[in-house]
Amino acid sequence: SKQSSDKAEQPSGGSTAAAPAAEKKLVVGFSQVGAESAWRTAETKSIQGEAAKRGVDLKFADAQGKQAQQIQALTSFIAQKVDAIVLAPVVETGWDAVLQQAKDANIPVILVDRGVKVSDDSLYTTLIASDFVEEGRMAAEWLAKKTNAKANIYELQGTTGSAPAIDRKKGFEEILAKNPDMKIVKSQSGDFTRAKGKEVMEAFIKSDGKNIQAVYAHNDDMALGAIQALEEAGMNPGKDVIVISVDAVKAAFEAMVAGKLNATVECNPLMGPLVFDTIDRVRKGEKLPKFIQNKDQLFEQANAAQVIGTREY
Amino acid sequence: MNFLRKHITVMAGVVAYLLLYAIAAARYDGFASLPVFINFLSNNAVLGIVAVGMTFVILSGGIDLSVGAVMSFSSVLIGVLIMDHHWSVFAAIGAAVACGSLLGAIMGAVIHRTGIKPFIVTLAGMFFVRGLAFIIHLESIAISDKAHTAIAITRVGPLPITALLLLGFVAAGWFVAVFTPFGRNVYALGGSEEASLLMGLPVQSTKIAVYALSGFCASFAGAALTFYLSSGSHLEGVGMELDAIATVVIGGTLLAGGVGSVFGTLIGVLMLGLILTSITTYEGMTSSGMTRVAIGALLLMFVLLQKVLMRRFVGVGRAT
Amino acid sequence: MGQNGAGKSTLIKLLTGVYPRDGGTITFEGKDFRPTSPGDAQKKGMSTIYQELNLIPTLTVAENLFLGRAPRKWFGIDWHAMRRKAEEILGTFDLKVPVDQPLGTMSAAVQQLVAIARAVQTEARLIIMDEPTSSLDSHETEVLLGIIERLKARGLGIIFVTHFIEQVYRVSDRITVLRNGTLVGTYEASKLSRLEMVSQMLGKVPEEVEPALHGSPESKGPAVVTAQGLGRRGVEPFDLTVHAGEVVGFAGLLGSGRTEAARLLFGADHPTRGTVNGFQPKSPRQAIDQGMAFLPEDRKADGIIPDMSVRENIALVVQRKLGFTVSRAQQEKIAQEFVTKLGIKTPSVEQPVRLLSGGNQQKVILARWLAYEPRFLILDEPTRGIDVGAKGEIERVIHQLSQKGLAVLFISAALEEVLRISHRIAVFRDRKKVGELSRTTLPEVMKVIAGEEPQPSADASKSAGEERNAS
Amino acid sequence: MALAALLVFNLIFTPGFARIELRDGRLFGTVVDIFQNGAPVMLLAVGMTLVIALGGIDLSVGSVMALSGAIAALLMTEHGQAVPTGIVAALAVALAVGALNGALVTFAGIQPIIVTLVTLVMGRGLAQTFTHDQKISFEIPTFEFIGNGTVLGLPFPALVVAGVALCVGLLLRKTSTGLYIEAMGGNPQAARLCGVRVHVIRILAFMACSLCAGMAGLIAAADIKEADVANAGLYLELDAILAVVLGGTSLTGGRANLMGSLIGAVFIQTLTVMLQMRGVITEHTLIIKAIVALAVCYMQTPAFEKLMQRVRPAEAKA
Ligand SMILES: Nc1ncnc2c1ncn2[C@@H]1O[C@H](COP(=O)(O)OP(=O)(O)OP(=O)(O)O)[C@@H](O)[C@H]1O
Ligand SMILES: Nc1ncnc2c1ncn2[C@@H]1O[C@H](COP(=O)(O)OP(=O)(O)OP(=O)(O)O)[C@@H](O)[C@H]1O
Ligand SMILES: [Mg+2]
Ligand SMILES: [Mg+2]
Repeated sequence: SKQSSDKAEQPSGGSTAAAPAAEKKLVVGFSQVGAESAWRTAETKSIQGEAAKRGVDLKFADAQGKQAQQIQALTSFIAQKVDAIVLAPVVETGWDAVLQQAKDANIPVILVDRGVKVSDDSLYTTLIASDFVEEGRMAAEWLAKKTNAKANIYELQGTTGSAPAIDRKKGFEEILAKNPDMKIVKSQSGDFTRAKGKEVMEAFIKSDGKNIQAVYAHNDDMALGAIQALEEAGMNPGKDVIVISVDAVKAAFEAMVAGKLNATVECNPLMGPLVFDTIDRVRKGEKLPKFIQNKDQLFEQANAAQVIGTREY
Repeated sequence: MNFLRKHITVMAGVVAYLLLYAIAAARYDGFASLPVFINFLSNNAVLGIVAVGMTFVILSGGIDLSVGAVMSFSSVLIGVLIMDHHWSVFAAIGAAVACGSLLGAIMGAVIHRTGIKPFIVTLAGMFFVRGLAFIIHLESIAISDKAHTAIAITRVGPLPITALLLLGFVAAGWFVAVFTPFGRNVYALGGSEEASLLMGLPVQSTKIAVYALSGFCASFAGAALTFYLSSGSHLEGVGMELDAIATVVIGGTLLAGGVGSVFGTLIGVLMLGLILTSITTYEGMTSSGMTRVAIGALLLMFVLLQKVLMRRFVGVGRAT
Repeated sequence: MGQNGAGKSTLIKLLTGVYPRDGGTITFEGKDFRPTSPGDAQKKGMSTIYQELNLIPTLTVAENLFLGRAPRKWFGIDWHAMRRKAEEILGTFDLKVPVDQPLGTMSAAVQQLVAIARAVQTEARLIIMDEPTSSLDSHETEVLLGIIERLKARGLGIIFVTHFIEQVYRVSDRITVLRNGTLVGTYEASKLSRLEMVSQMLGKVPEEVEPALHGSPESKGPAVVTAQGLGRRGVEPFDLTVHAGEVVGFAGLLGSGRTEAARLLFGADHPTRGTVNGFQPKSPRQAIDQGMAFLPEDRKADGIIPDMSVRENIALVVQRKLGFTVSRAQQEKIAQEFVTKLGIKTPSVEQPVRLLSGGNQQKVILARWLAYEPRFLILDEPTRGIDVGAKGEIERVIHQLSQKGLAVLFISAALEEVLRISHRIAVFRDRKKVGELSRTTLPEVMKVIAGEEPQPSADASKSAGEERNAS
Repeated sequence: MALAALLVFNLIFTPGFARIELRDGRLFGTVVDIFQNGAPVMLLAVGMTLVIALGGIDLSVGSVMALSGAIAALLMTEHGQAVPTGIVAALAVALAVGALNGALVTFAGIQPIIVTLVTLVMGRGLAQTFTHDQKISFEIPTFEFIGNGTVLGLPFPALVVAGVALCVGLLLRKTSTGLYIEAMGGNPQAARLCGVRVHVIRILAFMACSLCAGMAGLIAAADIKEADVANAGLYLELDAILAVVLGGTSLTGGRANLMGSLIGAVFIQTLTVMLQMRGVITEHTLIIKAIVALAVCYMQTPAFEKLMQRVRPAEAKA
């Protein structure tokens, strides 16, 4: 961008290079949703850690789950003339005006982990994210294979109306539509929390008992709660009841190693390196695709033990 | 002096606000500029408009927990009407505001007819309206409509449309509170419902009207939200009721009813804006936890400062 | 007329649509009258001053006068005109108060006058007044009675409820007596003798009301309360000593500072200077620990706990003596004892106090303090809203207790009453204690109150009093 | 009565609702779940009853829950402290927050809703700061007992609730402090003139409420073997207030109906579980909750009584 073009930045190829102290530091504004889950905190930590490593001056703003506060943060980043903005949007809609301001000020905006719906996609530079629908599909496909496409499934949804909840359900149901013997018997919101996941699972157990063959949770926290509920009811999660979830946080690996969780689809929060690499590419004037997929993969009990050591979150 | 005495809470609020503003301006570069100040207005316009309605409810001795839900509901409804049913912007807003006012009026009528506490009725209202909003449309909905966008980017002088709406609501609210019989009846109702009844004031209609007014403001805030975000959103209203109540009370309105002012509420809005902006964006806190602690601490500082100023200037009265 | 709890206020509330009625008809101006609400009754020409002050304490005096019918300009309420008119109207009551101050900051008397002014200036054909004079002093009462006579002359009907027999005979043409919720009869005032009326009210021939009780106590006890230089903004520092077994009265005009002085003694307000018994009073709690008790002037705001039962209201203070654990049986016993002793009219001691009639609420608060057996009792307008029978009863109780060594401070707007009960009278004028008188007469007190003749300074008169008592 | 109606409905229409069996020496069944999962809200409701009876309100309870859970978990995991130490420290911090609430209301004269809103924001913030925004999981059987254990087959949390409710009930009905609390709620001016130590009592009430919240926080954390600072107790203040008001305690203060508050809390939990068991979708859950809550409150009003009086004679004739 123009205000810093006279002071050329050291092109940093990877995570090793740091900007020389004499140069003007790169200033990046990062607007985060909040700290509602372990996954989210890991994402924040990753970006903050990477910034520190590279000597980037990171302005962090926690929106506490409110879009209005994110917009407020963005307008003030723009007013402070940062070099780039990283935005993890609370919701998909409603970004036109403020992104237009950023564009007018010539500040590149990198979206992370969730897209936005805008009338003109030149308003943001690129999106680095996982595909929630794909995660749902992966979970369902794995479950189909595991159960020979025959299962009574109980679903623990994320927060009602939230994008991951809607998309992970959507992707999952897409695959189910092709497998008539797999059906979701009951589906309730567990608000993405362990406590609610446990409570809802307890209710399922009391009403349907032995009928429960598989549990699909929209995140690991709820799955862990459900596992606890199953155990307390004297059932055997991981064996009598197949449990699969999304996120792949460390605790999920522990549960897999213990044989209680069957599989988890990764939704990788460690975006730091990729984000700053992308910013560097932008500043070098590279043309970027609109979507950079953050690679997701599915982990099951078999490979859990190997991976667990490398998990930081 | 007499003027100062009469409006002591608001004046103390203004002084405390100016003090904190001065501190922030000294601390952060570029804080003391018109655009930043205008941002306070436009960024908090939605909350502010809701709070104006809430001011009347609290003045009347009631409370309305449904405002956040009504606000979200209205924004989603506007989105659905414009995007899925191709209504014109004004028709959509009109319909949403009519629905919001009606919901408010129903809650008011239930409160009056059954004698159930406003807290419960409006809490139930909150659940109900939120459920309703999900039923209309599960996800938040983006609005891309020429006329809508045209309004959204309208500016009058330096003021964006949302800021303008906020100022308009505050001015209108102030006028209604001070110069109309309805406004005075609201104060009387909050001062003593029993006495209002014995004095022959229209208690029933005032009560219903107060909640309808709150619904009106909340649903209009929903419209303002669509201008601000170009979308109808389920999430923005969550927890807003407490913010709105806090705004009103910080502005010097007594939760017990009968005492307070709409202008005070504007101070409350500006104050919250100042705190949030300075902490979440200028201070550059690195942890969410510290951000919350700082917000709380600043809020407390403001309220304490307000109290100290009041004691300084008037001394404490007979009442404890 | 009728005793406390006879049903006067209830009847009025039925008349004006506050309560729904079970049966019967009301004919007003020859037509069937069925008000749906007090507002409706007002619109139909029946204006009422209810017994418990029913105004909005948080609004200004002017607004309370004009609420619902404020003067308007093209854009809305005309505040200037309202203020001006308010001052004008209150002027006819000889009342000079800042009309843009909240009503709640005014004394009970001012509030009462505002309520009257509000009712009188409507276009009503019938005005109902439930004990309007109970908190007025003689001058204010005089003004009000004058206004009633003027209204009468204009052809308005007036229903006037009071416990003051003099006043009834001053203004009434006919007198209706109620007893125990039933009608005893309606009589031409000129044909009903006072004694007859009182016996109709009580249902029996009354015992002789005791003659003047004043005079120095037979044996003067030690000083129970000694205040020195006690004062705060709005009350000039004053000295006061009350001895065991002595009744000291406070006399003065409306707003002369009697209530404020009493509150300082009790620690209800923090004095900025001076001491009571060597301490600077900090809280009522401290005062109570020293054996003081205080019956406040405004029973609704400072006295009753409306939702609590009669038992709990009475037990509230004495519980300190009964200990940390509550025994319901013990509370009940005490409450029952005072219900009988003071003749509190209530279906049971478990009745919420707010459902009692005004006078009976007052007795409950008195019972609360008597149960505590204090050494020093401050009574601020204790007889407000209490019927003749009960008034005599209360006076007798005070007299008895003082003979047993209780020190009493007695405040009342009715001078005769102060004179009858007190051994010594402290006079207040313009928020200042201006003198102390013993064995005095009505005209003498009036003179000091009015400040008509140069009187000795407070200190001088006090020491004079001391000497006389010592001899 | 409403609770009874709801129970009858469940017995008939929700399969497995009333089944209680003994497994591994503990009772097992939906009703047990209700008491176990409802324990935190019940505790909050007990504490809240005190504060509301006094004419106040405490919005900070949810944050205090998060804070106490976090502190106990931190001490027991990262600092290797013994379980009792962790519990005592967590409760002490809860008490401190309550004292702060009470002191600010009393001495600074700030309205309770504002004071506790501030502690609501700050309390969770502090918890997040202490834990560096992380969830803290643990495997400490003695501590988990608080959330999961059973005594004679009964869930331990329910016993805690019973114990606390008994204490508070005795306080309210059998001690002078209870009398003073209600007096203060009914008419603070008059209470002061009667020598009630309004300051002390107000502070104590806020402390008691926070203590209850602290206990609720420990139970909630122990139950899921994790201190979840971001979500523990979130929005639970509204549930607690709802329980209290459903139970018949007026928000304007003056009267405490402790039993009612408990029933209110059980009622809320029963309704939630019922909707979960029946698999009602969330959108509808909200609406059903709204209507049921209103209906229950309506049944308690005089207006409803009058209606019933009109209906009954008609029935008798028929
Ligand atoms: N419907 C009713 N049934 C039974 N008792 C009632 C009813 N309505 C009122 N009362 C009782 O009748 C009594 C009459 O009270 P009211 O206030 O009318 O007395 P009052 O004559 O105005 O007395 P005071 O001189 O003390 O003001 C009260 O004790 C009240 O509780
Ligand atoms: N006529 C008046 N003019 C102005 N202010 C008044 C008047 N009467 C009362 N007040 C106000 O009412 C307040 C109460 O005074 P206070 O209660 O000490 O008087 P009091 O001698 O007890 O009289 P009373 O109880 O008969 O009203 C004072 O602060 C005063 O400002
Ligand atoms: Mg009466
Ligand atoms: Mg007085």
